[in-house]
Amino acid sequence: MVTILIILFVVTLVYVSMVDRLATFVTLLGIQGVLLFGIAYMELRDVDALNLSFILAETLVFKGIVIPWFLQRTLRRNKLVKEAEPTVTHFTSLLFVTAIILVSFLLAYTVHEEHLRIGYFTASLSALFTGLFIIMARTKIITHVMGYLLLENGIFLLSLAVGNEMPLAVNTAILLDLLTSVLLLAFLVDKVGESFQTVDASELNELND
Amino acid sequence: MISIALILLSSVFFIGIVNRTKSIASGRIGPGLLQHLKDIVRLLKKGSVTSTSSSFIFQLAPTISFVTVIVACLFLPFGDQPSILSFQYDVVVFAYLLALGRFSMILMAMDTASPFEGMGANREALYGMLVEPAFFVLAGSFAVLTGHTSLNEIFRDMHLGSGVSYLMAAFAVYVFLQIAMVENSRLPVDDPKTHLELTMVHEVIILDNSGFDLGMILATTSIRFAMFGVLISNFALPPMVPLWGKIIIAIVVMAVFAVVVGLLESFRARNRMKRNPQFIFTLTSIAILVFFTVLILTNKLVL
Amino acid sequence: MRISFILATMISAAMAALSIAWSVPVLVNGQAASFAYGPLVFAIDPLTAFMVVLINIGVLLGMVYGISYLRPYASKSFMEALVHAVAMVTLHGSMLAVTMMRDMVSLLIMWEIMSMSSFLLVLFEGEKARTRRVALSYFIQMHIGAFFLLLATMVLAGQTGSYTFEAMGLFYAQKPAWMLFLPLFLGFGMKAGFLPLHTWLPHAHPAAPSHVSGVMSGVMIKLGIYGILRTILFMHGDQSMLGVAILSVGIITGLYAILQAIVRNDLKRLLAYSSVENIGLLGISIGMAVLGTSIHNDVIATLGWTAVLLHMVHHMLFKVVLFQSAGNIYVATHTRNLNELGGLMRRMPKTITVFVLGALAICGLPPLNGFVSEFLMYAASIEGMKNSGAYFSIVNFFVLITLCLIGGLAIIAFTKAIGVGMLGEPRTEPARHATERSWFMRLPQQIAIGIMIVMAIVPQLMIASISAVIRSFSPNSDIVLASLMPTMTSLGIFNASLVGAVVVVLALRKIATRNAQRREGPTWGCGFTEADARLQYTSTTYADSTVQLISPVVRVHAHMHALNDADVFPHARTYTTDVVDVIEESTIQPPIAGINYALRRLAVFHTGSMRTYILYAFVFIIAIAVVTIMGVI
Amino acid sequence: MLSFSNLDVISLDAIPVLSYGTFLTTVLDHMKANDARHCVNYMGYRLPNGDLECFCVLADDSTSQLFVARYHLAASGTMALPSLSAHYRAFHIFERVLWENHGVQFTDHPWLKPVRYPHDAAHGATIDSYPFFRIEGGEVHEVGVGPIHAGVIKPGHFRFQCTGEDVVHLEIKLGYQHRGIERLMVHPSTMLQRTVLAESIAGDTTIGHTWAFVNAMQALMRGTVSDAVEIERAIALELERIAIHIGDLSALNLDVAYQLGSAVLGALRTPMINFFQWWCGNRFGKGLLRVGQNRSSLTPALQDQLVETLDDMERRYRPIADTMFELPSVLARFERTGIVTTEQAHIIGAVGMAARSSGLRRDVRRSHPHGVYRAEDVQTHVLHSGDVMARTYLRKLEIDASITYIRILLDRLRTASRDNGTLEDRPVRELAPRSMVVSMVEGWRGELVHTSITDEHGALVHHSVKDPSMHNWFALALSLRGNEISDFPICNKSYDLSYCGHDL
Repeated sequence: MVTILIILFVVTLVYVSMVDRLATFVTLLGIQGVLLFGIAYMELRDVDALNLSFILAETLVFKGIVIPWFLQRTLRRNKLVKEAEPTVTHFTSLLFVTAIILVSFLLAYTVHEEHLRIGYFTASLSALFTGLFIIMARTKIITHVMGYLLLENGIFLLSLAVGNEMPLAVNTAILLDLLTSVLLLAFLVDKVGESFQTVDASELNELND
Repeated sequence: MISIALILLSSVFFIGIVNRTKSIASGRIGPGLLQHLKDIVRLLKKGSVTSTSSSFIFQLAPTISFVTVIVACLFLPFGDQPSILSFQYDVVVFAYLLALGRFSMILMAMDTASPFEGMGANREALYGMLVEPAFFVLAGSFAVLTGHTSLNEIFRDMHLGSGVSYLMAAFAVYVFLQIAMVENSRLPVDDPKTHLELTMVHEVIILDNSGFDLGMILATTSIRFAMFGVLISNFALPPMVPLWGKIIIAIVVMAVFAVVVGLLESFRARNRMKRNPQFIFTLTSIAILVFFTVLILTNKLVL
Repeated sequence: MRISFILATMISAAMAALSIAWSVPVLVNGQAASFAYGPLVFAIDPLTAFMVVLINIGVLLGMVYGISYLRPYASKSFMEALVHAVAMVTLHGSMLAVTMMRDMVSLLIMWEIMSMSSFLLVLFEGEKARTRRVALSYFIQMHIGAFFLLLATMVLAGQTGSYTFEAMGLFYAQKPAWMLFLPLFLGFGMKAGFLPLHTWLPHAHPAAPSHVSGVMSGVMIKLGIYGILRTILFMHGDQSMLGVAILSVGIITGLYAILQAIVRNDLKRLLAYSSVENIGLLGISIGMAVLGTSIHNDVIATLGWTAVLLHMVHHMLFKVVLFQSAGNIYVATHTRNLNELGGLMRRMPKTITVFVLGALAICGLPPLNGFVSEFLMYAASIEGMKNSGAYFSIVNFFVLITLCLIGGLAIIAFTKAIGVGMLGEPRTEPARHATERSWFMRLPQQIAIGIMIVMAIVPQLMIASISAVIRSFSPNSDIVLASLMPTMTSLGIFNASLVGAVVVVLALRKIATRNAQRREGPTWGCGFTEADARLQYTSTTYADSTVQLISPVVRVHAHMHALNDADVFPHARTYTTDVVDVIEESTIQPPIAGINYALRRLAVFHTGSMRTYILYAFVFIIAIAVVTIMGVI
Repeated sequence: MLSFSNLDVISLDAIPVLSYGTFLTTVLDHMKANDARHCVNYMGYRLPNGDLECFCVLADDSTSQLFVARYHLAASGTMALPSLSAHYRAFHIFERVLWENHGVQFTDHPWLKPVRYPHDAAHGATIDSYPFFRIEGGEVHEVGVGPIHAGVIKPGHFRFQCTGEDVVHLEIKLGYQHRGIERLMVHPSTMLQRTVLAESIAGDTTIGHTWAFVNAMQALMRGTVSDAVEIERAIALELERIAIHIGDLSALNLDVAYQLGSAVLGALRTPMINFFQWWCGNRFGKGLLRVGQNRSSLTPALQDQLVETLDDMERRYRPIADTMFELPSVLARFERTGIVTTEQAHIIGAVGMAARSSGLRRDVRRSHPHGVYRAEDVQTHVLHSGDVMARTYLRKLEIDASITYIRILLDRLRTASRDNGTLEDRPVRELAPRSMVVSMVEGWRGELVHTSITDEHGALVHHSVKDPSMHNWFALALSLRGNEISDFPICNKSYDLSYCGHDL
């Protein structure tokens, strides 16, 4: 079952590489959050109730609901519809992400550490690299934030990959960090939104209201 | 034996069901289920016009394309019922037959000296090249999964058990479904309905064909569609069900397949042409995940 | 003047008869034979015998073609013709000799003769400056290859004290294999055309006359593969990493070369890149075979070696066909630019039909022989995925993807060559006035096609006849081959019956349409009556959508003054493109630029005055004297 | 240049006859003065003595002014003149028509090619032998579409210069539907015949063209119609706008293969045009508008029916419009496809919705209002991205605006007077002699300009028709540059230009 969720998680990465509508990207992030919730729930059932509920809150509530909702709202408010022409074509992105998945897998396979579980490790590395790639290849700040969110999802999986050894505190700190940055960004974009949007895009977005 | 009979039978209705679904979805009654067959029969009787620019390739290609699909069908088993033709590694033969059909159709299109058909040929060649890895990765994965290399044995020994294997089957069905859509030039890669020369892939290749050849090409398309239907329905055939049960399952699966195609085509727009390569290559990416899943299933890989 | 070439053909035929007579028994019973001529030892083992057959068929087909291909060159002087004829025979002889040598030194000598004679052949149209430049570049690059071989010889002799091939076995047993294999691979790979050593190929093939390019591409580059095979023959132990390395080089070579072929507008250059692609396929197969041997999987190894050997023969055959057909087209139209051709199928149908068959084969499509060897490669990779651990499973998975990508890309390349260059309407006057060539110019291709058809229908016999060679690589191959034979028989029957099915359906179609009316009319042009040949895809535009996907790997520079917003009514524009071989640009160009720069600097000394030269001589002598006195030398 | 406004009747004698040199500098000076100025008509006709009399009408959108200047070319004099197009590209089409019809050689015209007649007609060449712009080098291929298209569209030939899937340049060759409308207009005929002819200029702009023609005639007759008639005409025009826009939205959906949108919107077009059937007996509004009257008035029963039709239409239209403009696969096709920049639109003098979607505010209803539009309660939308999305979305906005406006007009119609027109009792009168009138109406496609000139006996000597397509075809050509050739159908449909309106 966990395997299925991990594979589905990797599938979302493939689709992340080819979306050109930011809203779809956010939806994919939400799906990832839910998947991570599933994975975490299956893995950590034996952990004490407090920890468990904390992790669940982190995945399902924050990753799955709050952050996507917040991002959607930011998009809608600022009439951000589409990724501006990315620096690399979507086809190249797709090739890259496919390669990233393969390379992560080979890497995971070669490392072959006692505590490392290949599935998690592959998925987390893929998410990490894909996040980095998205940050490098795309131009908009909001997409960068989404790249960071991918990265964070990767780190979360990595913490699962090394068993329960990574202290939850680290993860939580990263999440808080990101949450702050998302909030900051939303604030920022809200403020400067009008100045870099064309009039016509704002009119186009009447349809979103 | 059963598979080829099923293919021929369902190919008669397949396009009909798709079109019917589409027309119902848009609030019309639509053409009868057998309209496509009637069209083909009418075309087969008609006279033909050939281009003065063209050579014998133009005359030969529809026949080659037809034969390749028919022969490819002969390799398809039906559950544990063996196919007519079978030898080791015939998955390769299966794919290369389709490639041969594509090759001949591309040359046929280029033979007419028409820019439209050149356009179609160019797109067909590119998409064909991109779709093939997905098929081979799936075929290779199944070979790994079952330890066999002929379609016959693969489907005979493919037993789905665990949750992961269902996931793999779901992915595989998805990829095959999309391959079928690409190979048969349906949405979102191609749109068989709007007859605009500049936007089509498959339809534009056959712009200059008429009469018997055109009828044969249309027949080829529906048979190829039904062939993928049988291929997909093979995933849904449990080994313990008796033969008649399997046939019923297969017919239901194919009807659902046709309805799904019709519904998919009703509620979305087609891709921008430049988005197609990336869309098609996604299939390979998904197929790669199928391969990994298979590695897990065969315990070559321990998570 | 053709007399000299006809004579040469006769000599070659005699040589072929003799060598085949020696080789066939070796192939049949697997017993090596040898004979000495003075200090030279000619040895024939199964691999050599196999190569002898391959070389002889290829060269003879080329020479027969050359007799009529050379007809338009009657203006050449007797001396030039004689040199050409002698070089041809020498090339033939030296290639045969290369396969028969059993030590590195004599192999190097023969190798050098082979390179020199092929250099002279490339130089045939030496009155063209471009040809001279290409020939010179070929000459230099071949010697870089020879240098690596020399290096390998030194390594071998330095470590084992012997130049013989048996010493290689000794070396491999004691030292890491790559130390010897790397220089050998570089040397032989230069000839074969592995990336990034392929750069001479796409230039030399188009520059050489067509009968020579057929021989060079079909036969001579296989000598590079032979060298690598010969080296591997002495390997043992776990060489799986080496296998993966060869395989990777093969993957990169195949993919890169076929992408280059797609964007080329010069028909012969397209074919040259396709040769490199096939070398890539051979590399992949060799890699898989080495891998299979190393992990003691006889199925993979046997499939791999069978694929390598069969594909060598297959490629020789269809490359000869394709180059000679391209030669016929060149003779008929005097251009190789696909953008200037078109409409040839209606003007020279027999030549073009042969080309289409050749293309079908080289794309690996059924029912021709190319499919048989590609089938084996696929089989090997599927077996590799199936019967090995996760790591090699993934390696073979890459092979599988590469094979089908190469297959698909080859279809693009050759549908482009045929569709743009030969079908449709002629684009220029020369193409419009092209006429069919004589039967004698088509004969060698038809013979080759005949052999190809036989090979496609009875692949099991072909494999049986080279089983001795396969056995020399993989000792347990007989068991595998025995189980493979039914499949190959089925494949042959399948190939034959596919053709049969097409014939049957065609007959049915004929019967069904016997009463139907058939008319001819212009191609549908939307009712526009002034259609012209510009309304067809060109070679450049046919490749464009592929190029856009792979633009970082293959760069096509378009030259056109762009249309800007204000250019509502544009003035006349010209659009041209040129393609850059990225690898050639980054590996070959910088050193050449460096040498050029150095030479320009040296030109300072080149004053043209006799007195300065005497001064140089004087300085030189003094310098020598000083150095000697100082005891440096 | 003489300043006047839409539907003003001006005496020909009030327009000074300039020498060509003065004319050229005057027109250029006027164009330079204000960015909102563009040429609405520039035409010529032969005087009885064989001289060529040419008029150029400029419009200033910011001040609602029109300007006119004229010059004479003696039949015996030189026909080689410097062109206005060399300075302002938008004049190209008018000068090409002058060149084609009257043999005026514009020496520095950048694009002197036939508009309606076969190239080199004198030598018996076919209409297909057109000197297309071509890109040399043998590596670009051409695609020729038309005159017979896939699907039933009107005839025109499109020649693409392509590198693979990308279009470098598109050239459009029309003229297959040349019927000689302008000649038939002055051909001795009754007013009714002329009105029917005006109805047939472009089938999808029946109301627009007829209104423009009828307005011109009414002005020349120095008569007015009642408020109710004016309001009814405005309702008809807005209904036409809604019907065609909805039909185009449906067609756009069809071209991107979005079946649901295409089917639903296609079905919605029918009630709109069917209302015309109820109203006047013809689904396209033929036979509704006549000089001085409307042949059938919008009775209270019809008004109720119209309200009902609109309500029903809106109820079904809103959801599908929302779905369509939110469906990613549809938006992906529309956005950033076929962009025409504001600069380009300005250069070629785009008008109507083609201009409004590229950031130019050009709407005759606001800039040169006539009749009910003087009340200024119709809303004009301007979008800036210039892509297919803008043109599609503009259609939606205009449908909304028109629905609102029709409701306003219906309210006003209930109280409007039906007998304050001066033409009610005597619909056909003599036309004012030696006069000229420019009648501009904002059809759904853009400004329709009918220019009528009478002689000293009050007989029509020239009636010039300018359909917005005259300018906007070039916008289509430009929108394809650098785009994929497979996007041509949606670019084409996003403009939905008139073939017969151009070919006349």
